[in-house]
Amino acid sequence: MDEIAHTATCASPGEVVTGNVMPILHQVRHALHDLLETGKSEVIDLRSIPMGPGEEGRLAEALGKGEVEVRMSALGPSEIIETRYPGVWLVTHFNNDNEIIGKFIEICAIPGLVMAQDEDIRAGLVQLNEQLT
Amino acid sequence: MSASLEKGIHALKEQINAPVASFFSSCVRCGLCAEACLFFTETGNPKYTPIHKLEPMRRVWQQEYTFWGRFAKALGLSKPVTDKELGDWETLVYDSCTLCGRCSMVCPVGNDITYMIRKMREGMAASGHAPEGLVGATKLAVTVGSPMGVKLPALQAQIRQVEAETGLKVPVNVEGADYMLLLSSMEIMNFPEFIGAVAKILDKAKVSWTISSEAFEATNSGIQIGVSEIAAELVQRIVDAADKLKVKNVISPECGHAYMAIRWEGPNLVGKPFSFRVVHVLELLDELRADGRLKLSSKETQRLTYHDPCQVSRRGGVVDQPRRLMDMVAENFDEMPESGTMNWCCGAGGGVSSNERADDLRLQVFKRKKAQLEAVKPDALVSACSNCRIHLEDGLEKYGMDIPVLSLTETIAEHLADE
Amino acid sequence: MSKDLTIGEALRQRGVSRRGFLKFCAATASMMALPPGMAPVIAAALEKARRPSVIWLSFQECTGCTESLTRSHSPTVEGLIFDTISLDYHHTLQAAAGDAAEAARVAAMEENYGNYILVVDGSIPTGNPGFSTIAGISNLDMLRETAAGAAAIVSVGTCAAYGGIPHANPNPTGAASVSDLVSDKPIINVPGCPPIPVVITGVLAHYLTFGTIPELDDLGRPRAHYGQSIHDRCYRRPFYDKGLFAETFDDEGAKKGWCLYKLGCKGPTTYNACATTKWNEGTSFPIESGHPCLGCSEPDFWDGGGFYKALSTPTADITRTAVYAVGAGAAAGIALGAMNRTKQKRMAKEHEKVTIDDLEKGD
Amino acid sequence: MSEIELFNWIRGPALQIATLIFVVGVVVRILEVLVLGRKQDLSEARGSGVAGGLRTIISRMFPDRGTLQRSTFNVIAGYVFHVGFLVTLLFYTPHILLFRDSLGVSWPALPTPVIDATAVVTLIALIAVLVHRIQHKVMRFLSGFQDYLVWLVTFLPLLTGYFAFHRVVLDPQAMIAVHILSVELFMVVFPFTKLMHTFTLFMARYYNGHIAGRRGVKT
Repeated sequence: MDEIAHTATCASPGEVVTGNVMPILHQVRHALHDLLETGKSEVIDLRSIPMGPGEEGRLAEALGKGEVEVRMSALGPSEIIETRYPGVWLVTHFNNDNEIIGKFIEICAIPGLVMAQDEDIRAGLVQLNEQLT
Repeated sequence: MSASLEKGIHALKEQINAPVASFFSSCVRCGLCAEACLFFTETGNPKYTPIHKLEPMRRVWQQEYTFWGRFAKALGLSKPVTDKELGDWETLVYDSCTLCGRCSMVCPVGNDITYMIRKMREGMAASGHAPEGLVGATKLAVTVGSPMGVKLPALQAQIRQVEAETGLKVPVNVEGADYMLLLSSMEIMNFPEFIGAVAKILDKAKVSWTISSEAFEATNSGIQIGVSEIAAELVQRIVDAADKLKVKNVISPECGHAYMAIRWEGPNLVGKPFSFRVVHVLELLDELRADGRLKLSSKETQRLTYHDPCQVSRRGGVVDQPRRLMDMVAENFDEMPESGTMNWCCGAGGGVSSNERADDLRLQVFKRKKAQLEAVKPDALVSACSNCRIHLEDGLEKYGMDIPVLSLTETIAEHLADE
Repeated sequence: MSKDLTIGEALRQRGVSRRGFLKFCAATASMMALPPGMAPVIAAALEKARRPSVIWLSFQECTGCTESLTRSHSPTVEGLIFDTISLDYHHTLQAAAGDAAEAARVAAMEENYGNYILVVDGSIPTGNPGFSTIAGISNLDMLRETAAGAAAIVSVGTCAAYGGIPHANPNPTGAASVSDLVSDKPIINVPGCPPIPVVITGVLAHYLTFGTIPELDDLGRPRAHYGQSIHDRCYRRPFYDKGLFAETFDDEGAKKGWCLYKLGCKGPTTYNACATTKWNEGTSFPIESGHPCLGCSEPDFWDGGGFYKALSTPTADITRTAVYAVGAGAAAGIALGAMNRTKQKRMAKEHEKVTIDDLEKGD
Repeated sequence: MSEIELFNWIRGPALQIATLIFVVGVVVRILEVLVLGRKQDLSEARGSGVAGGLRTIISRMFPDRGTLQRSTFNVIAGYVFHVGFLVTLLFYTPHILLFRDSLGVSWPALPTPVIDATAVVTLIALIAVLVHRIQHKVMRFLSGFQDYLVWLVTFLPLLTGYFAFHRVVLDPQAMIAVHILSVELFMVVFPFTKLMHTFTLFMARYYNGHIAGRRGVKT
C-alpha cells in the first residue's frame, strides 16, 4: 500500500495534488469488497471528481494493467482495461474525434457494455439469415 | 451653607481631564474591578463594583466632553445627573471606598479608578453629599488643626510624658533642623509611644529633627472629603511651618493618607514644588539602615507578618523599605498571600474611619484581612499606619482573633542597639 | 428524419447499435451529472421519448453560445442529442432566411403549440424596440409571441439568463433577461459566457429523458451542474487552504499552480461545472490554464469589480477616503478637544471656593 | 437594485461611508481625550512616569494572580475571543488582501483550516462571554443596552464570516455581502461605544502607569 500511496500522492515537481486519488482508491477497495460479499457492482464517474493535471495519469498508474484489454468501436472507440486488481475496470469512451466523452471505473466481473446486447444479437441474426438465404 | 447640585456638577466638570476621559472611554464593563474590591468580595453586592461608584461622573463626562454626548445633550436626549442621584451615590463614594487603589491595579484596560473616586468626591462635597462624620472632621481640621480636635497642649502633654519615659529631649520648634516630624492625631492620642520610638531612633542615628508647634498634624481631611482648597490650606500650614523652621526634610509619620497628602498631593494642591523633601518615616529608617546608622541588638523572635497600608505601598511607592526593615528586625517574617502592591486594604482608609455610618460595613469587609491573616497565622501583625492599626485591632477583636498589632517603627525602636 | 420517431428509433436508423446506445446513455448520465447507475433509466426513457420540437431565438448576443454548442464538426454525443431534437428554427444555423425563416418559426409554433421547447440566447432590449429586430419584429415581441406556446424555456448563456454583457452598467439598451420578461413558463437558466456545451445538452437530455425540467437553484440554474462553486471543486483548492497563492502571473507560485485568489479569481462566488466537467472534451478549464475564473455564470459578473482584483478587496478607493477622514477627524478632533479644554479651564476659573461652611446644603 | 448592485454598493459606497464614520470618529475621540490634557504633576518624582506608563501598556495585558484565580473564566474567555477575533481579522487571506489593497501593507496569512478553527473557538468564546454577562451578577448589574449592542456587532462579523466561508445559510455572494455589511455596522458603531477601548486603553494604561511610575510603584 505504501507504494500505491507513493504513486498516488507524490507529484513530480510542478504537479498539483488535490488529494483525491487516495480516496478513490479506497472507494474502489470498498466496492471490490462489496462485489465479493454481495455481488453488487459499482461505477465511479471520474469526470465528477476534481483532478489536477497529471492526477488521472497517476490514478491509472496506481491501478496498473491486468490481463484483459477490450477495444470497442460503437459510436466511436471505447477502451475497457482490467486493472491489476481483477474486477476493477478502467473504462474510457471516446467520440469519433477520439475526444474523451466519459471515463469511469467499473467494479464488476465484466462491464455490461462488453457483452453482446440481445437487440444487437437479434439484428445480427437477421443479417446472417439474410446473408444465408 | 451653600452646597448645591450646580456646584457639584461644576466641580465634576472641572475635575475631568485627559486621564479621566481615557479611563471612561476604555471601560468595557468587564467587572474585574469588583473582584479586586473588598467591599464587593466581602458583601457580594454588585453595587460595590468600583467603576459603578463613578456612574454620575461618567455621565457628566459623556454629556460634557464627548462629541456624541454633547450632541445628544443639545437634542435633549440625555438625562442630566440629579441631586438625588448624587445623594444615592454618597455611600458608594465615601462609605464603601477606602481609595485603596486595588481596582486600579487589576483593571485590564488600565483605568485608575481610585484616581477618579478622589476626583468624584470633589463633586460630592461641593453638592453637599459628604458624610457627616467627614464634614465634622474636616471642620475640626481647619478650625482646630486636627480632625480629632487635638490641640497643642495635648501634644505638649504627650511630649512631656515621652521625655519622662525615654529620658530624651523631644525638640520642638528647632530652627534649622534637618527633619521636621509630622504626626497624626491618632498617634498623639492613641499611640504616643510612636513619638518616643522616633525620638530614640533619631537620637541614636544622630539625626537633627524637630516638631513644629504650628503644624504638627499630618493628616488631611480635605483630601478624604474631596475639597482641594481645604486640603491646600492644610498643606500650606505645613509648608509655612517647614519654611519658618528652615528644615530640609519633612517626615510623614506612620499614616497612609497623611503620606499621600503631603508627599504626592501636597505640591499640586499648593500649586508649587516644595522647598523641602518629604519622606515617609519608613523611608527614613531604611535610609539610616543603609547608612549603617540604624543598628539593632536583637531581633523579634515571634512569627510576624506585615500589613501594607495602601497609601504607603500601592499608592505611595514605599514597598521594599518596610520589607528590608522587617528582615532586619524579625527572625520569622512571613508575607501574606497578595502582599505589597497587591495587598488587601484593612477597610478603614480614605475617610471611612471618620464616618461612623460606615462602621458596620468596615467591620464586615475586614473578613478579607481576616482570611489573609488566617493563611499566615502570625503571632503578631506589623503595620505602619495608625489608622490601619486602630481598625485592625477593632476587626481582630470583633472576630475574636488574638493577634497583637505592632508599629514597625516602634518594633525597631525596641530592638535598638545601645552602644 | 420523421418527427414521429422515438429517439431510440432515430439513433438506430443512423446505424447506432444497442451497445453504442448504451454507451451514449452512460456518457449522457455523466453529462447530466447524474450517478452512473442512472444510465439504464436514461436508456429506457430515451428509447421511448419523442423528439421534441425546438425553436431557438437569438437576441442581443455574440453567437458565442451557439458556437460553443456547434463548434464540433463530427457527431459528438452533444451533437447527437442535438441531432435527435427537431431544431425547427435557429436563424444562424438554418438554411432558410427572411420570410421563409419566419414562416418556419410560425409553422413550428402552430404545429407544436404548447409542446415545443424555446431556447433563447442573448438579452432583450427593453429600451427602444429598434435596438434589435429580426425580420422587422422587435426582440421583445418575438419573445412574448414565441414564449406563449412553449412548454419550457431554456435561457442559454448569461445574456439570456441574467442580461449579461448588454446589461452591464450603464446598460444603454435596457437589456433584460428572459426571466425578467416571462413569468408564466418554466425557465431553465444555463448561464455562462459561454455555457459549457455539455451543460446545454445535458439540460435538453434531462428534458428528453424525464419530460420535466431539472431541479433548479434560486437563480434558476440546474443544481446538477451549478450546485457547487468552482472554488469547492477546484483542484487548486488545497493551495488556498494552505495559504499558497500566485501573486503575479509569472511568479514561482503561478508556475507551481498555486491558487489564483489573489489574482482576482471569482471561483469562490461562482457556481458552474467547469472544474469537473471542464472544457474541450474535458481537457482543461480556465484555472487549469492559469487564469482566474471571471465568474461568467453569475448575474452581473461584468460589473463585479475588476477581473484581476481579489474578491475581498473593496470596489471603492478606501485609502483616499481614509486619508481624508484622518484629516477631517484630526481637524474636528482638535476643535472639539480645544472646546473641551476651554470648558474645563473655564470651570476651573469660575470655581467657587468651597469652605468648611459650604459642606452642607443650602436652603 | 439587483443582488450584485447591492453587493457592489456594500463593497463600495457603503464601505466608504463606514470608513469615513469609523476613521473620523476614532480620530475625534482620541483627540478629544488627548487635547483635554492634564496638569503637570509638581510632586518630586521617585521613579520615571514615562517608563511606568510604557511598562503598564504591556504589563496590563497579563492579569495578576489573584484576578486570574478569582475570575478565571472571565479572563480566559476574554483572552480567547480577543485573540481569536484579531487572528481571524488579521491572518485570513482575503482580509490581508483587503488591507494590502487599502493600506498598502501585507503580511503572511495563516492556513484557512486554522482560521476556520479559530473562528469556531472565537464564536464559542463570544457566546460564553454573553452567557457569562447575563449570569454573572456584577456583569449583569453593570451591563446596559450598549454592552449588548457591542457584543452583537462584534459577534455578527464572525458569524456571517463563518457562514460565508462555509457557504451556508445564504448563497455565498449574499452571505459575503451580509458579512461586509456586518463589518460596516461594527465600524459605524465603533466610535460611539466602548469599542473605543481598542485605542483608548493605551492612553488609559499609560496614564495609570505614569501616575504609579512617578511614585515608584510598579503596576
